[in-house]
Amino acid sequence: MQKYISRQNFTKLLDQLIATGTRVVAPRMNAGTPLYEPLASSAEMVMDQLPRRSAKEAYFPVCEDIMTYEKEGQKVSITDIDPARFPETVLVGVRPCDACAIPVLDAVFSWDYKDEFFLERRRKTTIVGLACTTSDDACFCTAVGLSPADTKGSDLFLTPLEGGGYVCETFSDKGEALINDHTSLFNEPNNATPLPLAQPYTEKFDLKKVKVWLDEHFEDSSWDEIALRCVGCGACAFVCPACHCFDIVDEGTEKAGKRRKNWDACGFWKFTHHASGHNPRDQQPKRYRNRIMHKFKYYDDKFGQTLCTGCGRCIRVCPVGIDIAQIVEEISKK
Amino acid sequence: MSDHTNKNIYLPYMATVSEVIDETPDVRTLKLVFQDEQVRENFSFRAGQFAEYSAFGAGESTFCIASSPTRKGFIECCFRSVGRVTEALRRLEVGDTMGVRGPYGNSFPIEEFFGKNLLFVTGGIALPPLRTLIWNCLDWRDKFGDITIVYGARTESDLVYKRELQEWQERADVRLVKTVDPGGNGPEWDGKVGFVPTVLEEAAPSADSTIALVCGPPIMIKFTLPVLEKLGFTDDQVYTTLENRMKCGLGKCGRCNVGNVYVCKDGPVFTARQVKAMPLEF
Amino acid sequence: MHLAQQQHTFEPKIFAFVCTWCTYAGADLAGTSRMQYPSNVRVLKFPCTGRIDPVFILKAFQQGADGVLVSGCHPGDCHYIAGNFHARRRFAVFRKLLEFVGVDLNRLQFSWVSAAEGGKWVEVVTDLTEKVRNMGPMTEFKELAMEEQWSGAINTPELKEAYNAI
Amino acid sequence: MTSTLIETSIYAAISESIQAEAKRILSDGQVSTIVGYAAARRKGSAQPIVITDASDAQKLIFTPACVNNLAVYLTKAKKDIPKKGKIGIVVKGCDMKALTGLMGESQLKREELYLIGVPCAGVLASTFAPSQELTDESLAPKCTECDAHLPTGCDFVPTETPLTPELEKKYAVEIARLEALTPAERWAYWKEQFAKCIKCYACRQVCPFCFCEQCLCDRNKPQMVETTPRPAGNTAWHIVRAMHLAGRCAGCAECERVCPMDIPLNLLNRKMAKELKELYDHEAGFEVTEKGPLTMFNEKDDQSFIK
Repeated sequence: MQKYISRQNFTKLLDQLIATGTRVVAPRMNAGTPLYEPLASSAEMVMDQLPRRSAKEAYFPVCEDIMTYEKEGQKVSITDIDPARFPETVLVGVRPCDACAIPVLDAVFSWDYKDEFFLERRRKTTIVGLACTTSDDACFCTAVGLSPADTKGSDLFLTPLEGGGYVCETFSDKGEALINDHTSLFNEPNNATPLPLAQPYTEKFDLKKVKVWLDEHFEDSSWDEIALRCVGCGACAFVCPACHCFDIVDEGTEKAGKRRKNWDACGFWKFTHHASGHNPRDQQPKRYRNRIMHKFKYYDDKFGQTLCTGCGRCIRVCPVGIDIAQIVEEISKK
Repeated sequence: MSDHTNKNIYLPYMATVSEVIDETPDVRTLKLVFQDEQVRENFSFRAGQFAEYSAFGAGESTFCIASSPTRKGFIECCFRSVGRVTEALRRLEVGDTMGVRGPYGNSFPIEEFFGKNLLFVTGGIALPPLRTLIWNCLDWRDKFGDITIVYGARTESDLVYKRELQEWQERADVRLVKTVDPGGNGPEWDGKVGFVPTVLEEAAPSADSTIALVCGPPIMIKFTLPVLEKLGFTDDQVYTTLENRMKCGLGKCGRCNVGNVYVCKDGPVFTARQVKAMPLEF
Repeated sequence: MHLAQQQHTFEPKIFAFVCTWCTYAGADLAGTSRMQYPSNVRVLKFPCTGRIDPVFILKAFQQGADGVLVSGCHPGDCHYIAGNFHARRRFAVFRKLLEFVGVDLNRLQFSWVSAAEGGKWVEVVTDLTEKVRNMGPMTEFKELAMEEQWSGAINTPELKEAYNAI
Repeated sequence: MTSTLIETSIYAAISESIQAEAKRILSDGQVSTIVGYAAARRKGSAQPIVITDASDAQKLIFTPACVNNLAVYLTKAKKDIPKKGKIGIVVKGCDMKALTGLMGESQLKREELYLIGVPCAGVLASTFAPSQELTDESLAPKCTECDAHLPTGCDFVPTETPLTPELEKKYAVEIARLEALTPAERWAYWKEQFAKCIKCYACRQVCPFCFCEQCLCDRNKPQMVETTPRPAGNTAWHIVRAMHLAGRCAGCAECERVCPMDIPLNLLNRKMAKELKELYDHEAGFEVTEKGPLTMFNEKDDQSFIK
């Protein structure tokens, strides 16, 4: 189903959603940084910048409680978190590089054991994608097989038009439900010309060849040149739309407290550090190798998809300028 | 694999500590009985699987389920207190509550071992992951050929399950080769003296229709595999279990991978062929 | 804390980090001389003020302290010669940091109390307790402990109710 | 307000003399490795590089995008860098201060270093793309307060001298603004900033002075600072970080540059530096001092705040 919505109706749609208590998450400025956050009103929305953190936060939170415990005497009582309490959410203004990562994560979070924390939030979130019209030289979505107008992962996809309106296309019943609930705001598609899409990276990486190279070059001296400068922080993994590693930690006293699931990153020294002192990945190049391997080989071996959507955030935030596009491009040329 | 009825896959079953056994000054075995009637009935696992044990307030830790699947109504875990969680577990007394999440991972393909001889090679605190299989096989003793156990530790006091070692020694249908590292033997030590790989070479069990089960610190595995090769064991006849650092046990948290192998899902039990195919990252 | 307790005067939680050679002995002297002082203070004994790490003061506030007292030997009396000199510099700098982040410094009191000054210990504790009682509970850290990231939040009516009850 | 351009034409000449010097000291074996800056893929961007043979010397550049403090690669936190013989390092004035501090804390020995100083007119702020030209707006805030445009005590410094216009000191202005607020307003300001933190620890991993074997915040026996990136844990982490750097931080502002959430972390460190100047007349990074301000004391230290 194709519809058209004007800019004013779009803000009205958001305000109506907020009024009904639905949590509308969209890019907004938070103390000077563009982030996906719940809106108090549609005026807060910032559409021209790529948010600093990815949209994965809406269904794979930075930190969340997975259980609380309380000890009386020798007995401990634990209370579960009821997934029914996850709020209904409409995720708006999601660029294709964020939206395409969502179905990729579905695979790991429903591999054999169903992680309801992720999947229930997924069911309760309607994703309104937005075609991308601004890119810089860190973006490389086209190089990993996506495009600024890729609708994968979006329930409803908006393409901005000249003069402010959007063409909306639905790709799931959640998208259709969103339109049906607010039909008065949507009109029939007119023939306004869409805004020109962004042109990020020109040539496409041969990901098959990269995977083959990675298969054979686990022990390769080039890992040192690639990652010797890496200082082992978690910035690239935390801003990445596809990274999904986490830590489970108890916080509280022996009497009472919470068990939390927090973001974690394979770049950290203590990620694979054993209590005995042994660390299978003791040097930084080994840890960074795992990041590239997981994204371009392991996830493909296990789930047949690439764990990278070319959003370029890790290139922009890397403290020491490590450029994943440069690395993968060089590998695809070897 | 017991299916997880409750939605929250991170929720542990509650268990009460029914017995505390000090194996060595810093290694302890806890016997756990599930509090929930229903869980106690149909908690089933296979030898080689592991679980995540919770000490509430400290976190979770990964060890194998050390008791045999043939013994119903309880499970046992054996751990050395080295970190925050294991020290919190050590403070638990009989009657205290503890969380158990699992069973996770694959298991020893015990059906394939029927009719074969079994050779257990292990050292120090790596006996528990094999002990579950040893007792499982001893409970179905007639299904197997002869069983040899080669077990060593640094010193006499570092040997775990001392009572059971005694029992196995007295049994006619089990050949136990006990050893301690050179200099670790006390005055009335009746076992061998020497490192496990060298003692294994002396014992020289025959390799035909024999399965070798190896578990121990990486250094021991590095020296044991060549000895087994020399004795004629092919890579498919040797099984081992990797104790990598794990957190969720469900293949989600990305912590335990060795190459593209998730030790918590594709393991922890591997054949020597699989281990040799893995990159050196464990 | 139930609503009922709000009616009575607010009972502040005071944490006191004291050095065992002087101030703790001073507190003992106050006890043996039957001096009365408010029981709001929880005394933690350290070998020296030099051992009192600023992160302990931070942790105390996070765990619900409304006022923190750090007390030790007078300069020159330190059993370890220079412990209190180092501590003096460290606390002077830490005070500035807490002030810059927005913590009200009236809730953080430093003092030298020797083993003979039972009276001074009582006076310092009483002053701090009354001062903090008038200032009311330290809401900054309590509110901070309640805050969660938006993405992890769940619709819980109890969360709102618990928040108002502090 | 039109932005005035910062003169960076001398950077090209500086790059050449760095390349020449690097080629010379590498080929005659004075140093075994050189840590410097090299161009990266994105237009105008630069990244740290470690070179060991003279033929790579022409890779070394100096541009407004050479923002890293390379001293972090010499500390023991970065064990992977080969440390045999003398090591060459390209240093700006602000990086030089960090090296001086590290020598004072006996982490580095001056005779094991070959310092290639750089006359620096300023580098880009992190919120600007590397391809943008250097103006007084795109200038890194630390450069508006720079007092080390020409690093001293180096083995080699190119002859160019940078033109450094008088600029409004951004940190001093911001700290004064915050100090003028009431405690409640300051708490609200920092609470909002710290709530953005995601505990990626980039600020710790790039800091030359964060070389502890295991950071206090990585320990869990006892757990002094919670690892969860929620406002309470973040506030504790940043207070501990600022306190542990008091009197040592020399203002290279790497923590603020690398923060993916743009939290103005250097304000905390500049405030501590200002307090230490007022209290104990200490300025970090000027000369190699055996004991930092918080590792020594003076009988007549101020104790007006102690009853």
